[in-house]
Amino acid sequence: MLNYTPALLKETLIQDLQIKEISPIMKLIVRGKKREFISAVGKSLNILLPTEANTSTQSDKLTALWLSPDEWIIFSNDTMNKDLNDYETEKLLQNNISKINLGAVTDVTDQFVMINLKGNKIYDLFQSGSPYNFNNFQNKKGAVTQTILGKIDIIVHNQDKNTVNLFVRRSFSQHLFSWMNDAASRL
Amino acid sequence: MFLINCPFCGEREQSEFKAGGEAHIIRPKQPTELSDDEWAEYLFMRKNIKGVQFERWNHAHGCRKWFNVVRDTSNDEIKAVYKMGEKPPTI
Amino acid sequence: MMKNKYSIFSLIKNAFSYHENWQKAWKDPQPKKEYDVIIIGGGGHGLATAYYLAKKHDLKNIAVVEKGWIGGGNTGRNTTIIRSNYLWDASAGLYDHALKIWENLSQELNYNVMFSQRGVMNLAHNLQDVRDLKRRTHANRLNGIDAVYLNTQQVKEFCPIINTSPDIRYPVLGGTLQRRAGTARHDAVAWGYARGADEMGVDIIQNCEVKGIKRNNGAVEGIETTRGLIKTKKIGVVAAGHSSVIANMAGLKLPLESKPLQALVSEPVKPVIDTVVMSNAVHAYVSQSDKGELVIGAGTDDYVSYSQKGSHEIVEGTLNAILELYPIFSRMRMLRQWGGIVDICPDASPIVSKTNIKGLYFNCGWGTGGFKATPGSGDLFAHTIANDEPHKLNAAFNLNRFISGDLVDEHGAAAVAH
Amino acid sequence: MTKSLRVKTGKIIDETYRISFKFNGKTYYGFKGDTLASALLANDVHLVGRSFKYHRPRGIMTAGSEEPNAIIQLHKNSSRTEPNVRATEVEIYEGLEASSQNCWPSVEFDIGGINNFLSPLLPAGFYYKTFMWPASFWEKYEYFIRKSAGLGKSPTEPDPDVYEHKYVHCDVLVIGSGISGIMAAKTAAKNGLQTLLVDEKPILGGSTIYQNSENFKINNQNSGSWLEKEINEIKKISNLDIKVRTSVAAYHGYNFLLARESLTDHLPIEQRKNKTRHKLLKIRAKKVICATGSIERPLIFNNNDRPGILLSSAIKRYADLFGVSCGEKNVLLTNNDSAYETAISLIQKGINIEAIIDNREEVDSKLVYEIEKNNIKIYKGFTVVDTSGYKRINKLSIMKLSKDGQKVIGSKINLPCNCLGISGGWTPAVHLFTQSGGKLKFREDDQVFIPNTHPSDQISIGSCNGDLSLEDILINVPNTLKEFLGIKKTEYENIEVLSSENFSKRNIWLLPSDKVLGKTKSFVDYQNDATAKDIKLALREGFRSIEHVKRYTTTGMGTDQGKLGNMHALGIISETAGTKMGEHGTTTFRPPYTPLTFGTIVGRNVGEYFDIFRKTPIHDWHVENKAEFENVGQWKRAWYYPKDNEDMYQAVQRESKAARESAGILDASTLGKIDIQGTDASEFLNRVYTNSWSKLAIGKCRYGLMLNEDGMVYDDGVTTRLGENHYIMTTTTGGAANVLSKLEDYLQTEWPELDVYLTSVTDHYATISVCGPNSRNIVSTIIDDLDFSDENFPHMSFKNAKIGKINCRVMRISFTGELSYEINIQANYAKSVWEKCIEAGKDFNITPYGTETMHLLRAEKGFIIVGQDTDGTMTPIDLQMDWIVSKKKYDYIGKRSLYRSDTIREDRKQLVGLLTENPDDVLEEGAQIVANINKTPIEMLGHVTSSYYSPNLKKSIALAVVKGGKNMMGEKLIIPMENKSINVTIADPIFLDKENKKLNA
Repeated sequence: MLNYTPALLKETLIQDLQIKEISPIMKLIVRGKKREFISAVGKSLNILLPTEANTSTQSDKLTALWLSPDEWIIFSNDTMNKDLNDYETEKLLQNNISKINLGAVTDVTDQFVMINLKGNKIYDLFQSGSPYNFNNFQNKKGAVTQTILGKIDIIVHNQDKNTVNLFVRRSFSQHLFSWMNDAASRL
Repeated sequence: MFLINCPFCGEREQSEFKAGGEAHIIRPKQPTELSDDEWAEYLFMRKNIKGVQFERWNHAHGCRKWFNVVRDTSNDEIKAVYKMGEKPPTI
Repeated sequence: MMKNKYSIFSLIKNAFSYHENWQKAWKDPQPKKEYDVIIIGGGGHGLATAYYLAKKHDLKNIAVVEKGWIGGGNTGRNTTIIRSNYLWDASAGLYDHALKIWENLSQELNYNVMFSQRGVMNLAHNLQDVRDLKRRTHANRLNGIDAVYLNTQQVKEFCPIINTSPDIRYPVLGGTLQRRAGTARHDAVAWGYARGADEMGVDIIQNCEVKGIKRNNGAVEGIETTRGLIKTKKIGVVAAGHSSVIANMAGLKLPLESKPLQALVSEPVKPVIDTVVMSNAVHAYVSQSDKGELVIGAGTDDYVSYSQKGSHEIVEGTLNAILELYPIFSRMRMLRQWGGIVDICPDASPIVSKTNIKGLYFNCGWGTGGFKATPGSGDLFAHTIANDEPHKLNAAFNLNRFISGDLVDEHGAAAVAH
Repeated sequence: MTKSLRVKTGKIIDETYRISFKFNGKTYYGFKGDTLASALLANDVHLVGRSFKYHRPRGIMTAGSEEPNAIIQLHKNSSRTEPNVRATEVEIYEGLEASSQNCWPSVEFDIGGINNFLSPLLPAGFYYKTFMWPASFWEKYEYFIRKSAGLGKSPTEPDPDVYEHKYVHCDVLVIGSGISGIMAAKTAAKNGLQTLLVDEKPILGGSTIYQNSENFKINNQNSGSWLEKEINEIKKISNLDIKVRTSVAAYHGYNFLLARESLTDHLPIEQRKNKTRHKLLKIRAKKVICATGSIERPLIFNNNDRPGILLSSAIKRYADLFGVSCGEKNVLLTNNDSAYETAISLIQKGINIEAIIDNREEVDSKLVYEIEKNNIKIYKGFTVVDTSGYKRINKLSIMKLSKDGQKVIGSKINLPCNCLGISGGWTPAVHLFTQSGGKLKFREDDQVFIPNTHPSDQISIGSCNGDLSLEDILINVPNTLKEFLGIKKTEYENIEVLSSENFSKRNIWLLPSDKVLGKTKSFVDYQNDATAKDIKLALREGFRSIEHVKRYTTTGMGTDQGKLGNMHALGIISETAGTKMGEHGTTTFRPPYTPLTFGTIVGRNVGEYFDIFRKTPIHDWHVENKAEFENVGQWKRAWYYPKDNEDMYQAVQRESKAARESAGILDASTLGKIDIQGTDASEFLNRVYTNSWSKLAIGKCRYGLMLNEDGMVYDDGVTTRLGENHYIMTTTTGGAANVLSKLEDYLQTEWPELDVYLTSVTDHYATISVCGPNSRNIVSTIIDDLDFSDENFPHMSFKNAKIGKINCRVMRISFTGELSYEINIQANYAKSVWEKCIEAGKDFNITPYGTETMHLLRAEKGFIIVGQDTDGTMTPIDLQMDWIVSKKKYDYIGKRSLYRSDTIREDRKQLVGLLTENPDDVLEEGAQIVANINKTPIEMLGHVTSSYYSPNLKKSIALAVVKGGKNMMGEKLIIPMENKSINVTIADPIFLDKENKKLNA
């Protein structure tokens, strides 16, 4: 039996801004250009991939974020079992997408760390290190953007008012976490 | 710092992008058929225009897509953006 | 003998007449119909070229045409670092030739260019830096260039204000020092060469923009300018960031991209750093001018631009690195920030070469490091124009290398590009 | 006890709140609201500093950021001390300590003052003309020149304060809170636009807010109180963000601006703890409204720089706002009406005025009449020809101006005076406008440059746009706003305005004197001591362009960037050169508008946040086990693991032996990993690598070499075929990001027809490499049900496997030449797998090793490291890796470049092995290689790229690149070091197990 070590060993609450990693969350990158691709994904997972830029869609089990015209990240709404890393969703898509060459499916569960931020100062925090204009984003539930925060690439998902999911590559996550805490401490 | 209107993600800060130099320099389909001079032309020689230049940019910290930008290099004013493979606008 | 020789005695003499009898440092002539050689570009390199053409090659009918005012381009915008500790033999030969001329230039020109041999230090921040700097130092030593490798302790001793703590993000692992290297007063170089050239009869024509290159079956005939047509059989182009613009007039393409390079100075303070320190890995170049300003070179942006403006990020990134290495400068203030246009070759080495058009010569591609080469570049380019053949010291810097593949890859070899 | 010049209460002074501070060691008192300048003046302190070149005594000249003279050293403490601070901008706080600069031993008695007497020898550019003899002596002269230059002193300790950045996106940015700015901000905000209003001063209202005169009325209230009401209203508007003490430093293209918000500089030190000192606002505004006002012009006459000589508007501001009188014997010198406004304020405050000297002959102006009513002597058509008083003005001489204003006539009149206010009219503050790329036009009638054309979406309003009268402002601003904001009406329609000044002005750039110019010192740039005669000298010597004159005379190069003097310099140039003003253009105003501390610009990107710090999932284990780390790009990689105070050499020798003799383990997680899928994946690899991929069987691994189009080696790594259309590529650690973006570039732009998708999985998989004769025994114990036999699992192949219930991939590949397995496991399980390997390896003395040992082991085997053994000038042929270069393939990245006349040369530098004559001599990496040290110049054949003492071969080994080395096997060469020469022999770069017995063991 292997021990499971998430990227961030602690969660923090600073100036009523809560910063915590949620894991394990299954994450897949799906790529495809063909018309049938989107419908095939839809059929297999009954979630319609968002085709409008900077948006997301959601089913009871999954959330899909638009990353580019031929790239999406799909992640599980709930945490998975730490002791297993075969994911049903991935298998389904491999059979219905990869195997018949409709597109590509790649497991990135540990490539990205999902950090959940809660509180009314989230965007003040972002403003201290991101060039992105969050003015409309923050009032738009489900909005998605890829940008830079503290010099690090991030994907941000407006989950709900004062709640966002932030995705960052694992090797950057501890640095970003420390940076966010430092920034939060001065909001 | 410019604002660049990514044809896929919309208007973003320049810092999210990477410049890719002069556009429409197509890699020769049959390099081995070329003389050293012709190959050097593709490899190194550039118009390096002062004025309206067609160039490549990549939304490196966003959708990672390459696209074309029409920019006046004498004052950095961006006149148009268009996707790879699209016909260049007439400026 | 200069008609208007400068010295402490001439100063005293003129003091009695309230300095009302000083003569023009250079005239302001109307362009003639024809010249033997026309130099396009009145920066340091162009003026030096004209000076040496007149002085060493006994050509007298020479003009320098400048679209603005002399020395107003990169000559007057750079951070004035002068060194010759380059990796490749060809580069070392070229830059050390220049350095040798620098060492006596004030006397040669009778104009104080304030060449200050305060030493230039290059820092290493990772193991590959260390390998590269050692490699360069060994090569320099065998090429007769005074460069030594310093360990961290020695770096600290030579420049005590550098933060050499092992705990910083990119600790200083060592460095190289060239003691003969240093800085000079940039404007003085342009003005000194202009005065010297003028003295020998060179016409320095300002506010004269070149609009076209007249050619006839593969040879140049003259230039179209905002002040009319000027005939000539030989044209030396020394237009730095605008080289491609001139080349396009002659139907040539060059392996160049013109990019914004920024620099800045702090407010003046009493002497705090008495050498030049360069760090490629974290990108920070700093020295202190005689006026007391910290002179800081930032990097280039990665896009072509002639706007003489760069992005703020570049400046921010540079000051970032400055504070990493010199935390004591945090409360120093940026007084002035500006941009220049640098013409960069794929191999970060210059072009001092003939072209396939008879009588058309180019001196360009100096990128971010041209100032240091000014006297040598002028001397060798003059030789190339006068003899229609390169001097052995600039033979390697021909245009043909981009075809044959015989590049002089200075940044590939991780040598400092500045 | 110095006498107090505090008069009737100033507008922003809280007299109930007394503050003590020190200047040049002496304690003084001021009130809350005072600036250091106002407090010093109130204490009758006028001598504040010394000038740059002549060390002349200087005092306070202005009341704002344009101050050239009163710049001081703030704070004593070596980490907080700050040079060149403007006394006019410092708000005093309890315990403030400041001192004069550029003077020794003291500002009262300064040795440097001797320069003033040497000044005949120090004209503009004197240093270009001398210090040349003897040659080589410049350093010695320079030493003294540098010491006497430089104004203040740099701190000597790190900065205790914290700085931050903030990105701000707004609809409208209004710069300046004078009457125009307030009107603009209110209008924009009331029309639903997200608006930001900034002002560099601590209070809103510009110069109108303390306007309290019957001569300036809006809707029958005096303009000051009218504006006050407006300000109280806008403070209530929710979508209007107001920031005071916020100075816009730079206005870049695309309406990107930088502003410094100063948060703690006005607080006592103890109250600054854990607070951010400055915030750098990075503002991106849809629309920008410049309401930056105007700066009063000085007048240029002989000895116009003495302490006690101030701008007339500054005297008014000190009186009205701070309740400070700048002197008892006040004289005003003017060429326009503004000085009379000052006079009226002084009269209101009961401050004595000796006389007003007006360059103008005739003026029909209400203000002038009012002054005459007060029986104050006005000398019309006169000017000041000289002043005296060394440390403070005590007397001035005036004479009548000739009709043409070019000379003075009649007899000299002397007037007592210890404070002279000068007013040369107003210069619109267009600095930010021009920074943004705006072009100016010259307005003849009052000789000002005003905004003309501009690129981004902006307007200039109020006096920075040339609307200098209250009337113009109230009529023009509303109309401009309507058009700019696209709105129907503003609150300021048909408003009633009374504004009494007369705008006649007699502009004389250089006022004449009875002395010849050569004997005068008429300062144009006060801080740098550039005088009118310096400018004329520059012109005489052939410097024609304003930029030349500026550089030759240093006019406008001081810390005030010529905010006061630049116009006069231009004026004097065109007068002397006989050209029209405006033809010369102006000098370019460069950012920042006012100097910005480095700390502010850098924000929090210092210390641990200077750069990103990437960690592998096993990082903590390395730390716990005392690893030393190496920076590789942004990664921290375990370098070696010293045991009980081993040095690096000892540790590496131990680690290397263990790896070869039994087992070693390496964290290779930093290698780049790219997941490649699509029906054209094989074709894609054929195009990017030099070797062929079509025939690679599923489940097999292959090493690949990637070139750039110039034919030089760019990256390398092992790629594994996971399925028909599925590969995983590994790249070098440093190259990972660049390789991916380069490949994406080719896919998107050159080969869009290929059905290929690339996805980075670098962080998803950790890579644990176990190598050595016992590696199989170890790996097989933690991975159950996998057949490790050579038949089933040969070298260069891969298997899917499970550790416990967790899926992973195992590659049998080797970078050390030993039997070796790489486990690719999902990152969050990696630490556990690593620990299991260590556990399982106990009996085999499994030894963790770092990058240094990895480098040594691969060197023994002759494997290259891209970036160490290559430097961007090596082709695969140069590396003697012809075997990996496909002759059959039609094309791949860089192929064509390999056939250029130079790249096919036989005598290029080629990779070889080197053995030293003395096996204990370890060569220095980077050392140069020669054949003959006796002939000069010594020809360098190449250099040592990698070098180690091999514990396994018991000798020193090295890799090197040598000209024609390929055909020099066995030849003897020399490594010339500083102190000795080392003899070496060219050898095969593969030093160990050439037959790969170990790999296939």
